[in-house]
Amino acid sequence: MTGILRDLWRYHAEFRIGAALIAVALLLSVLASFSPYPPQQVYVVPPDVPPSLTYWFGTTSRGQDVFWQLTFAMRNTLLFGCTVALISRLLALTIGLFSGYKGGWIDRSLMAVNDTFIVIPLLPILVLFFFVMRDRMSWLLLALIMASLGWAYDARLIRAVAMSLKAREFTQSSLFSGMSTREILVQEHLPYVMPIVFSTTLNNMVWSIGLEVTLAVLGFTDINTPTIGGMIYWANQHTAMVAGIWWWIAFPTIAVIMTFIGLFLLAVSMNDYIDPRSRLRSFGGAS
Amino acid sequence: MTQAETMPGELPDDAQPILSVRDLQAHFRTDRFGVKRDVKAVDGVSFAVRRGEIYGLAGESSSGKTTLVRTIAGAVKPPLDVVGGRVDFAFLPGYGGLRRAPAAEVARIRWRHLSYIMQGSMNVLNPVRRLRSAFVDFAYPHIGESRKQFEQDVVAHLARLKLDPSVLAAYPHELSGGMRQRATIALATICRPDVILADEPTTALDVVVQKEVLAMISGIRREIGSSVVLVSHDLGVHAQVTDRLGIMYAGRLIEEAATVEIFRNPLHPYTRHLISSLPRIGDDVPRKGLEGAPPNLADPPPGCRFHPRCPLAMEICRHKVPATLETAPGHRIACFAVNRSEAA
Amino acid sequence: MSGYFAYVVRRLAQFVLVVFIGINIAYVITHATPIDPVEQSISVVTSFGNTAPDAIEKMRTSLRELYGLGGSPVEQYLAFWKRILRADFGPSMSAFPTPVSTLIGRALPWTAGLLAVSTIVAWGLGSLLGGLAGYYQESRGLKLIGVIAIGVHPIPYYILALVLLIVFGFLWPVLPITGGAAMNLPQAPTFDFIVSVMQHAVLPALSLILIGVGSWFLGMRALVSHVVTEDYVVYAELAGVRPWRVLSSYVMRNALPPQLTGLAMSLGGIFNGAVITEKVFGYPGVGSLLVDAVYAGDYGLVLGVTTVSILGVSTGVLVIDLLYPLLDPRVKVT
Amino acid sequence: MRCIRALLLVASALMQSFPLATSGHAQGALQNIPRKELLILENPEGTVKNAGWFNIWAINAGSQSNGLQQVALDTLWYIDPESGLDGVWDNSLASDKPQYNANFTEMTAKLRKGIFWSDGVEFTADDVVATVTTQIKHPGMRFSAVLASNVASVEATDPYTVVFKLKKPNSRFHANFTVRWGAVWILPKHVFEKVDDPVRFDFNKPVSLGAYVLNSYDPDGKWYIWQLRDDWQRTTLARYGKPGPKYLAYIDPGPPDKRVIAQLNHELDVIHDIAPEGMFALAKQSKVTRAWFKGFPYGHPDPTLPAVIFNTQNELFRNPDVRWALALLIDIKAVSMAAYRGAATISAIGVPPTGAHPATYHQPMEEWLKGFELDTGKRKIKPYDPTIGKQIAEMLRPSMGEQIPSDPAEIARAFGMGWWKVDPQAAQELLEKAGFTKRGGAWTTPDGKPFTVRVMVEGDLRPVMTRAGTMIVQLWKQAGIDARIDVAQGTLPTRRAAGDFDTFIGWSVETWGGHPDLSYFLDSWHSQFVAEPGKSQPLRNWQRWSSPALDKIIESIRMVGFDDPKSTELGKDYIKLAVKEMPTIPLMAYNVFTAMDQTYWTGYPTSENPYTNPVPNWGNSRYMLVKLKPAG
Repeated sequence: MTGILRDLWRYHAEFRIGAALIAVALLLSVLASFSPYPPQQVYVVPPDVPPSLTYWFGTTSRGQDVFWQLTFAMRNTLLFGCTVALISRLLALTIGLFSGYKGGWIDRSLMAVNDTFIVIPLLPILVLFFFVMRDRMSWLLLALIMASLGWAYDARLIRAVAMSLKAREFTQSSLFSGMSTREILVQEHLPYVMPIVFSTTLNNMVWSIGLEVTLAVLGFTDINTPTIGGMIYWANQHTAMVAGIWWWIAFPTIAVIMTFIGLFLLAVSMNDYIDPRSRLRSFGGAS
Repeated sequence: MTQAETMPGELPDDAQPILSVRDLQAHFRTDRFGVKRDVKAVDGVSFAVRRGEIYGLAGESSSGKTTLVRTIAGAVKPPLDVVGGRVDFAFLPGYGGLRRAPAAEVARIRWRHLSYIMQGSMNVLNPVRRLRSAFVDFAYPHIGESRKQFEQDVVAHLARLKLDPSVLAAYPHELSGGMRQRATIALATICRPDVILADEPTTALDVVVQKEVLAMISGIRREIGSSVVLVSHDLGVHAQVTDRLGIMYAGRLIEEAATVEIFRNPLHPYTRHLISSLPRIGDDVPRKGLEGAPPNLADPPPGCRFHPRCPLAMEICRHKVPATLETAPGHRIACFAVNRSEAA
Repeated sequence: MSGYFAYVVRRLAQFVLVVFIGINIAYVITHATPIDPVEQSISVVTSFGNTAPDAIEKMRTSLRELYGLGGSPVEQYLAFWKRILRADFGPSMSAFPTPVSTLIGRALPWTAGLLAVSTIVAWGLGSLLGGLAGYYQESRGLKLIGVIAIGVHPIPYYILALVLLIVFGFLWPVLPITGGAAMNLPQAPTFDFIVSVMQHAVLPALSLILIGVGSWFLGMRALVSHVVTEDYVVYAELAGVRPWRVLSSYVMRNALPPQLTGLAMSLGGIFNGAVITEKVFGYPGVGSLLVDAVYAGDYGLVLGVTTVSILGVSTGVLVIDLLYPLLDPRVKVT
Repeated sequence: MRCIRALLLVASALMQSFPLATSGHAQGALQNIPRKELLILENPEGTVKNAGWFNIWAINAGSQSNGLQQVALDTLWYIDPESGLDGVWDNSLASDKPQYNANFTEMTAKLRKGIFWSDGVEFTADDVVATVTTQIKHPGMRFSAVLASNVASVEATDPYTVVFKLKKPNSRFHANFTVRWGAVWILPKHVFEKVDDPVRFDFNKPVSLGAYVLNSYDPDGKWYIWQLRDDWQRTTLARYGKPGPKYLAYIDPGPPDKRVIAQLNHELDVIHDIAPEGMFALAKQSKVTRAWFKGFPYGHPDPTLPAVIFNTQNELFRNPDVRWALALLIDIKAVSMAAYRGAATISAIGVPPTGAHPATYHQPMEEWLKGFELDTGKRKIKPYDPTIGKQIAEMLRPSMGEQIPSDPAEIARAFGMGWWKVDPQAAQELLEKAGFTKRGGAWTTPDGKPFTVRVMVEGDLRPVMTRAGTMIVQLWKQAGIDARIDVAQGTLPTRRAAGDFDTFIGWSVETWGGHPDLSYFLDSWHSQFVAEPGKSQPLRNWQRWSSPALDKIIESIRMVGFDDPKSTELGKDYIKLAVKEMPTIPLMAYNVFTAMDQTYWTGYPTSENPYTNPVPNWGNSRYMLVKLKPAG
């Protein structure tokens, strides 16, 4: 594994850039533990100071240091995105594989549920959840809710692959050799769908973090936990954009974009490495 | 290394060949994650195909047969790269290969003069379109006539090949493997090309269908007068249809002769092994297997590439490459054990 | 074709099932709202002292009656379905007595117009450019577009919209930044009105397309770069089939079905998008209607909007699913 | 790459076919209406979802601040939150002040002659009678409850006299027909008598009693345009001259950022409210933008008093000592900074520091406040610090410079006078007195649970209150209380009425502003209106505070006339009681950052010329229209 990473690092520019970007994002979130200020306290530094040597990313109108706020925001947002991705992946995998493998009425009813989740508009549901949960609506809970709403899209993709796998010979031979459904799915089919799982993870994170920002902008999240959306929420509350406090919005935005580009490049380069077809294509040699 | 070889074009009884290949070298070159590899898939191959003949190419898998036909067909894309040599067609003189010819010239001769039946008929047809559209896309631009006329030609061509015109309305996945292969051959021959490159056209077909397909190829040669380069790992196939046969091993042509001659009098130890391992009725002596495996072409053994497995290997085989010499009229061979004079 | 017919019937049955489950879930969730529409209405009757509790109570009772909130939960549920089947969502409670359907009918054309058009344009443009980029992998222009797409598509939509707003509304004020059409223009199919609607749609549509194009572009590019290595593409190229034909009929055509599935799936997100687009650009539509209704506890209206959304999206998915076997003949319709 | 080039060509052709505007005028230009004759105001209700509904007498069905109540409706009297055009009190449809009988069971209103509805029908006493009877008859109408619980009968003794017989004595009954923000608006009898069900009648197009009529409106609820009546002279506003703008547009300009942009582009003359930072940005970037104060703190203080409102039915907050302790932990300077960046007018007592109130209440009570003593259980302290207003001014002076006044009277007017000292020691003593204990830096309640206080805020809808609440939570947390913010968003009205909160930032004190009478809010604080826990609380006394002493004060006020000086004295008694009991912790005036663009119009009300409230959703702001003059 380390060998692969080393090779990727040495010979794959996209991987290098991606890894560097992710490293910066991770570093930022790790730095949160060293913040001199508690994340929720306001007026700990002079407000509205532009980026300078003392305050690298400037300070907010709430008297918070943008840099240190950003470290918390990155940590929470990444954790949020990963949690949603992880849980929804588990759901999508289980349901997709099972539905695709079993077929018949199990498949049809599972897919009916699945399609229902696809067509139901999420926003009113999330907002109503917010109203019911009130201040118990922590980011973790939000992550759980979003995960349980965000698996349908990918479950369908996985189901499609599982259906094609089912038709293959090795499934039949496994079946005849007396493997249980669970064993067949986990041992035989899972490896084939993992690439899809990886590639959908990124999209899922983009989706969940984007939706978190949307909810935050509308004020339907826990505004005290700093997240990227939370920072934008507070910046909005202080009309930072027209007040000229651009650094309050610019740095969180750059951080998000950086993270996503990093993830994307990593996914692309890993995919290149795993997928023999794309490997062949990028072989050098002028013809 | 190869200067001493005789060129097939110089054969006295031969007319100008329709296709001649000289010292062709095609390598898979990779430079990825620090690992530079240079797989010499085709390494100095020369042969010629006469008008109207069926020329067979045989050898184990990964002996370079497919790469050779691909290179001749001009299907050269990275990582495959032509390192040296020429490919000359009678209808495309002076360029030394499709990749050196102007695009307009190539477009002119493709399908009209040179057509290609790719390996694996399962995947060569566009899965989301009906076969008719393949005929239109591939051949219509080459035939200067009305669309209606063209349709009639296609139907007539199919009828000649004993194919029902209804296949035109079918999607590839709706046809059986044999039908699909025959349709592919029909597609490749609709323009009555001078040369047909057919790569493993019978592989993965059952014996009955195989026979039909081979009969079809012979029929086409007879009716249209095309030359055919037929690649197959199955010597039985060659025995049935080819006129002459080249044996390839590890990227090189090691023996070439009339098919009958090869079967009757194989000279190269590898060819002999191939022939002797063919099953014969009433023969229940266990076949003697060949030791070892085909060499890694990224790092081939020096000298004769067959020497690590060769029962007749001599010292010279380990560092010198044997030239391809004509030992008998029309029988060329690259082996020190056979061409003793060279080894001396 | 009889196989296809059976497929259509089964797909229709599934459509009905999905819509039924969806509306039921929406019903349960909207009725779980902790906001009391009557209380919300009463709170709007501000500024008057001396209101005795008994008078307020009287008002509460009469509003409860007016809004049709009487009866047991089962009765309400049955009444709801009776009305739904007659395509009647009842009166809005936060805009009583205006029927929910009137409110939705007024807002929906804006949302459908803006979001459907920009989603489809983004999809088409993204797929086309992505297809070209996957096919002509050496093209610098397309590589550049790829880099931009990678950079743009993860930007949170809200921020992108805000930046567009500031650039084109303030720094270089060439475009209207709010509303669906100019003020004081009658909503009639006049030239002025249409031009004004187009002008007002540029920024919102641009923001949606910019965000959308990126991911479709990347998706299509990845698909195409796999398709181009398929034998049938190589073979067609070898056969001298003209490049444009190879690109359109072989490459794009084979990458299209998965991309189309993606479109069907993404339709569901349209209504989420509507809310934020309408907020940022002050564009009329069902998004703000929805948020308003949620605030007001007007679950009749929430349910109405949700139902329309479920129906719209399911229909979109259904249409695409029915088209799919026609586009990809390999799909077994049995 | 030919195909790419072709594509680009197609794309650019497409772009050109979009009729892109070429000048800034395209942004907000109105068709057929000269900008010079048009005043554009923000409708703070935003987008009106039921745009074609003008029947304001049906509950909540349409918009009110779309110009309807400001320029198309009228009622008997107006009291100005500031000083008014001709005194605070204005007889609008009435020709005189209300006349009560001796025991306040009967009120007579004399009406003006020569006032006409926009359809040419004369306004008479019958309209007033119809307003009352129609609404009593239909309990689903807006003012039904209040009229039904007060009015026994109403009759027009002649076309210009209305006599109300009341169910019980009420010296403030006229308040219902007196505009503060709004009031019981008079409905046109000749229209409504033809309507079967007035609850389901949309009143479109509205027949106007004000100086303007509806010109056009957006069916999507983004804009309303009103036009000056040809016969504007037959309306009550004509007493003050001809209104300046011929056209008024009430629009939804979108979120705060866009309001600022719109005004910088001169496409929005009056912004209702923005965040303080937006106001500062406008003041900095636009020479022509004017706010209530010429410089800092800009905003207009509404006669409304944001406070920390306790749910006094909650066991924890029943004890005044606990409420006082929490008050003494608040650093009002920090709250003022967090909420308003210092641009707040603070108040230590339960009356907003605005309009006539500083002179009536704040200044006379200063001495009493200075002497006020609080028993912490261990000692007596004097918690009042009269210099806090000055301290805020000094704190801001380094960054704001010239803008900060130096005259003490000016400072008091802009920033308020004194507030309570931060006194953690006293707070600790008070909490201990109430049986709370501090263990390891965290407070626990008498029954041993962690002392948790949730502070409910409205969130996005009231940004400034949310910011204040967040600061207060932080201050309480630092003192070892488990304080949490609770963002209620749209659920706030429901939860507020249900008593479903610990504390919230909001107001239960609203006054006339220009008039010293406090009954406007105070009457509803009578314990007779306090609902049982779990039941819905009628308006205003959100703290659900019942006090026999307060009941006595309220009952006395009910028996004194509206303008009687005794009522002011009773008001002071209320203030003293509220200071001792601290049922809510008063914070500051609700400063509204109304920004006025002087590119097209001048003569807006300001602190130098405080003839009315500039906020575009108050009924009173109609007086602004007659003072506006075209600029240049």
